[in-house]
Amino acid sequence: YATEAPFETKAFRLHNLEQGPATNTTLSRDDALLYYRQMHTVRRMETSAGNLYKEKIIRGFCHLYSGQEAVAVGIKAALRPHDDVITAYRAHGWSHLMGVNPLGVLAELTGRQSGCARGKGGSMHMYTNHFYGGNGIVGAQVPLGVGLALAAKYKGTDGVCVALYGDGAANQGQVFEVFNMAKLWDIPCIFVCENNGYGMGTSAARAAANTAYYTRGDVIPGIWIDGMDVLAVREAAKFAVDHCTSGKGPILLEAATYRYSGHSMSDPGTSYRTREEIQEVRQTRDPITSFKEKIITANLVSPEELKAIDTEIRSTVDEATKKAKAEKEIPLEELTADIYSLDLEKQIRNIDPFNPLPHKRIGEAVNFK
Amino acid sequence: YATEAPFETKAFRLHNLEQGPATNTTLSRDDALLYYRQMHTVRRMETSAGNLYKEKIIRGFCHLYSGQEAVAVGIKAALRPHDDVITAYRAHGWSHLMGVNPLGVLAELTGRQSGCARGKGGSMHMYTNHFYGGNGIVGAQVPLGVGLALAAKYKGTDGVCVALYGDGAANQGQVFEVFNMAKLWDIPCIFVCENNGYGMGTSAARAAANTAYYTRGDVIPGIWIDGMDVLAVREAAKFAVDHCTSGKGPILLEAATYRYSGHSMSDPGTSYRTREEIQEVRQTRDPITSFKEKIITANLVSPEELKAIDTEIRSTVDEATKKAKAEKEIPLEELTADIYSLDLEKQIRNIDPFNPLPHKRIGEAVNFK
Amino acid sequence: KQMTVRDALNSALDEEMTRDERVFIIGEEVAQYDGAYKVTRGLWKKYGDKRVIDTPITEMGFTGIAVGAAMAGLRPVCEYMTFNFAMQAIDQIINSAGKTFYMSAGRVNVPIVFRGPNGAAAGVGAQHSQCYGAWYAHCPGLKVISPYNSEDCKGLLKAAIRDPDPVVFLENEILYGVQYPMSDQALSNDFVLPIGKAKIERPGKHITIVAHSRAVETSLQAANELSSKGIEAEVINLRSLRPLDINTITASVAKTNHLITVEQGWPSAGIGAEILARIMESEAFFHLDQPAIRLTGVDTPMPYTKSLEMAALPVPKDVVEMTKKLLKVK
Amino acid sequence: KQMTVRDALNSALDEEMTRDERVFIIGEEVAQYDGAYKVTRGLWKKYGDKRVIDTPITEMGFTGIAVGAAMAGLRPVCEYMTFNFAMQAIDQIINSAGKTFYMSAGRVNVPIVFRGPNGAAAGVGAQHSQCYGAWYAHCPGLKVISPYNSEDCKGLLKAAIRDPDPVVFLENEILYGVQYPMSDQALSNDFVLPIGKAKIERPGKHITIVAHSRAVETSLQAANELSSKGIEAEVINLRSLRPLDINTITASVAKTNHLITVEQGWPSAGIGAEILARIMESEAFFHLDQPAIRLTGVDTPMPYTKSLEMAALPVPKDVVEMTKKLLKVK
Ligand SMILES: Cc1ncc(C[n+]2csc(CCOP(=O)(O)OP(=O)(O)O)c2C)c(N)n1
Ligand SMILES: Cc1ncc(C[n+]2csc(CCOP(=O)(O)OP(=O)(O)O)c2C)c(N)n1
Ligand SMILES: [Mg+2]
Ligand SMILES: [Mg+2]
Repeated sequence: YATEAPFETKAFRLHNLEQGPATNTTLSRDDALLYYRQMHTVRRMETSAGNLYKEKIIRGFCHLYSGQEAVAVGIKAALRPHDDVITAYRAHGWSHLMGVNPLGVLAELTGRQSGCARGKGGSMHMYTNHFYGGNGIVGAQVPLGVGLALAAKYKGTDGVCVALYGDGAANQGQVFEVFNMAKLWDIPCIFVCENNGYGMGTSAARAAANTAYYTRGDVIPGIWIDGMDVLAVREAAKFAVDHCTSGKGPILLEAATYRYSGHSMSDPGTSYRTREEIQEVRQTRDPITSFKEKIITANLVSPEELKAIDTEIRSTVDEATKKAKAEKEIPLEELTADIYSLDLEKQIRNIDPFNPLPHKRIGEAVNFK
Repeated sequence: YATEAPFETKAFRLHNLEQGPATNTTLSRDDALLYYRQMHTVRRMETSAGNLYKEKIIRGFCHLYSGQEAVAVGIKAALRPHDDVITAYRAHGWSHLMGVNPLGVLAELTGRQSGCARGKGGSMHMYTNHFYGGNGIVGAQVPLGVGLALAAKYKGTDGVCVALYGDGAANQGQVFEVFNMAKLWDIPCIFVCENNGYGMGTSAARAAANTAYYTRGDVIPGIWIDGMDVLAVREAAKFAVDHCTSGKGPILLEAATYRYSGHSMSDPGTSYRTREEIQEVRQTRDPITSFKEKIITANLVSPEELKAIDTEIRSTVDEATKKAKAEKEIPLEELTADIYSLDLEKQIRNIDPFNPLPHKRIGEAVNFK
Repeated sequence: KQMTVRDALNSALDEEMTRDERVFIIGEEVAQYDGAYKVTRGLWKKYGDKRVIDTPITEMGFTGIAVGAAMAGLRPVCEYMTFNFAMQAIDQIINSAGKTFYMSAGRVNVPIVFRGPNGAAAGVGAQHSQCYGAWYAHCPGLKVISPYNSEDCKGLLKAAIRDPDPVVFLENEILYGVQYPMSDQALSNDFVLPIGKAKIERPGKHITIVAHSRAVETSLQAANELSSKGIEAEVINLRSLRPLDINTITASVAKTNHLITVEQGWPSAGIGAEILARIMESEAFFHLDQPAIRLTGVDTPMPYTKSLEMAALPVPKDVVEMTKKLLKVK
Repeated sequence: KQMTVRDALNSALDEEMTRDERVFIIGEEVAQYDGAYKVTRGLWKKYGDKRVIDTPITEMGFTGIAVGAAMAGLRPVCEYMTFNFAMQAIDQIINSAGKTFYMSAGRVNVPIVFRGPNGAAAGVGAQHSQCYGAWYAHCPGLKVISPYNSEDCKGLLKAAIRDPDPVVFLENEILYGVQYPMSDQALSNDFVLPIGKAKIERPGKHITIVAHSRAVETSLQAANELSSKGIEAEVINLRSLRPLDINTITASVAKTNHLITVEQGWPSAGIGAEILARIMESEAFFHLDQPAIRLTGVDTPMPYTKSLEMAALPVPKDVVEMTKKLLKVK
């Protein structure tokens, strides 16, 4: 095996930047294996989630990340342990990358007690250290992300926050409001627009007068990235972290990507786009397949090795899935647990006034240390 | 007298436009007199309003337009009778220009029955045909304005809507949301950012990362205007009306202007800017003084004539002021009038449950014809 | 004839759009996608881009646009994918739509309908399960409707569209797919129900149960069960939350001398609270043999966990037991 | 010692900022302008740009930023120029601040205070006069404070800042300039009042009058007048709307057997409604000699017209007369 190999990424498009990330990069064998493993795990988990939904074990919403793995994995590769991440409801992959094991993700999806939010949050609301969800309200996570970044600056760490949002969310007013404040105050926030072409059933072009999302931060520098190439994403993310930590304020990355599944599991996802379109992306631009080919060709890894990883991941995820299906839900008394960190009433009103429920504290805060 | 005269305006700055309004224009004697009269009336009314506030006859807020008259008068000069206007709380001048006589404005300010909203609306809430207020919530009028313009298009009139907002309001997310929709759907809306340098006590530069407001519509064409020159404003507004009516969608005008008074009457307006700054604008760029000089120099009018107009306006406004002070408020029974256009309860709950008040219908709708 | 709530809403929209050129629909995915919950199915095909408008995900912006269009005399029906998202736009709903008629002393009408699913669905978590009935009912200037079945939905949505004032129309996602009988009258183009009037869904003499939206279903189920035990509950479907038809409630209480309210929303300053307060302030109070009682959602955000979610909302058993308690039967 | 409400709030902020580096203030005009109503006077000079942050007029954006900073462990105090403008941000207050702790099963705390003037001021018209007490009190996950005088403001704002949960702190503009006595204790750095506990402002035995914010003043004035007629009213200052200290109310009612609630907000699904409902559902009900009665703002948007505005809100006379009616005295 080679211990490392050079790669060339697609050209970046720049906005308000003299110079962008380098298009040539080096990938180590370790990183190749890591990214492959991460992307594959996310894909596998989502496949499993999709099945659980069809089996009606996952309820409500279930937004799969399949097709977009390179974005999360590429960004994660550029982050330091003290950097924060926040995203929207398409959060399963990120939750895992930030530290939740497959059981923690899948059991959250099935609403069981090993879920990272004990099954109380559900598909859109997962959390772990330095990962603040998971948000069901389109756009809401972006101001929150700027707040996380502000806190990093306030505390004097050199941490950044990555705030991810979709092409649909990119039209939300609150996003523009915080673009402005982040720039005005030089907040170390990396805005990442994951442009997967659609906000639910609405194509980018039907929702936005300007679909060059990397330019929509106005005076904020922006970079367009081939979001199907984990290395391009990594390079841009590294560049963005440097940008922020050198005190230049926020930066905006647009990652061109694609979602294979419908918007949520209840959306067949084929009324507003053709099956051919999906097929075409899968065949020509799939982030995992293309990465796999690249690293094999570069002799960083062998097909056998990857197959072994595949098998291992499959068994881990299958195991987790089984557990996430079989496990119990938290006990009923947790209905009134953790409404407040410091409950002042002791008793929470029940459906009728005569049988109040005791308030319990259970979770351990990740943000009070 | 000359019947008309040529004038040169300051250069416009253009955004996303090949060609802007012409910088040379012709002003007729009639229009000269009209604009002078309008600007002067607005100024006079505001002076009177300021005094009424100091006498504690006007309560609550009172946002004076003095210094910004050329913006409203210049735009109004370009509008057709079927065009709509909506603005924020700095609405006294616009209310008058759109058809409310000085008594209607001043009595609204004093909360008396001849007020254009019978004294129920107050300083920020005046309405008349094709004029939709008056809004106390920063930014809210901008989406409403796009809705008014959408309605014009829907009904197939060639009407436009002028939606005015301040430099402070320009940072509101909802403004960006409707920029996008207006452009996407080619809505005939003329966005006008009245940049008077401050949103309350915050200078433009402390509130906005990009203070070139005419560029902030992104793909929407924009024009920067010297907002102290009524003719520049008129030319740009005419250009904007043409732009909209020719089906090119929205356009954004930034009028650089200045407010002489504090933000509202309770703000001395001197803690965040110097008295010298105010003095300097008054002396060198006052929209009325500069216009007066121009039209006298061009021999369109004589000083005597203008003095006669001044006297006439003063007496009209003084008269109106006197009436607005002396008049009665509407009777108490109108507390529960016009809550609904079609009241379904007949009785409105009073402070206690035992003495309900009858609901009355009094106002005649301006928008149901 | 049976009809789903979804189809009832759809036909109300369709009929009113045919009847009045000024009526148009605006919201996310309402046109080409046929509505996130398919309430607007077929309308874009039938009426085209002008009258069924897909928006970007910009609730504050498109609500303001809709309100502005109403001020200009159009009759927008502004759809929210759920009312949770209308929180982003609630300033425009309250301050621009709800107060303008009053502030203008009756000069600027705002004839608009804000509609979409409200309250808890199933398994959608805390941010997607809130009931906004009490919030909107709090605010004068608005009319607020919370319909239950297909007839309600058709007759009241048509009434809302024709009404010259801003109307908040709170649907329920779970009921969209449920079929209810439609009378011949209800199938006609002219079927309009009066806003502000409650309906006695089931007459009874022992206790009055007042509910709105899906809680009416809960109450009716409970009433059936009670009936088998010889207790005849009178179930009142509020239909409107503002105005609140207190007369129908007091008349019923005068007869039954017992009152329970049932709602899925949170208790504190909720609809049940308002009803109990009005009863206490009225003559009806003296007809009560027992204090009236609220059954509400538990005072907590909604958990995703299935068993907890089920425990968070009133079920027929809660109504049955409270009734027995009040009537002192075993 | 006398102190204005404004100064009490200011000293609470000042002391807590000194005590805890994580506390910072964010909002419009809070820094260089010293606050639109001067509540933050001097703090920017003292603590600088880092800890007193002027924002653009972007309520939704800066609220989200503040909530995010709280999630990261800071202690933001997020000021709204008035709570009317917080409607633009209410999604962030409810969905991001109020629900995250629960959704994360207790893993992500949101220690934040949302504060600013709430309810009617004087002559500011319909859009600037709304009371949001009932709305926020409706929502679990939040704590809601509606203080009355200087001691309340100091002790409760300090408690709110120290509290690990999101707290909505509803001030009253008219009271900012009013002086109230401050005890020695209240002047100290350690003075913290318990959230969720009401205060008996004036003991009495004939009737219980429950109020919050400026309505406490109205009630106290009424109580004085009643006293001259031999009627001793017990006036309860709620202080907190969530949790609501029902025990203090019921204990009082057990003694006085009569209850009136007084609030400036709208009646429908308001705070008074919640209190009446809770009373009806509790033992206290059986202590009532007469049904309890709400006094509220009139059910209409607020007019600018001075005489109408005055008629839209409860005054002492309303309280006096209702008391006399309930107690059946002339
Ligand atoms: C404020 C708000 N409006 C509407 C919705 C419903 N909704 C959920 S996801 C979504 C589409 C978002 O699209 P995009 O931002 O492109 O993200 P993607 O789903 O493609 O990842 C919509 C409309 C919501 N959750 N919140
Ligand atoms: C949503 C909202 N936030 C805050 C306010 C308080 N406020 C009223 S006017 C104003 C300043 C607006 O400045 P700008 O838009 O520049 O208009 P100008 O007053 O200069 O005409 C502020 C902060 C408000 N009315 N609405
Ligand atoms: Mg998308
Ligand atoms: Mg300004």
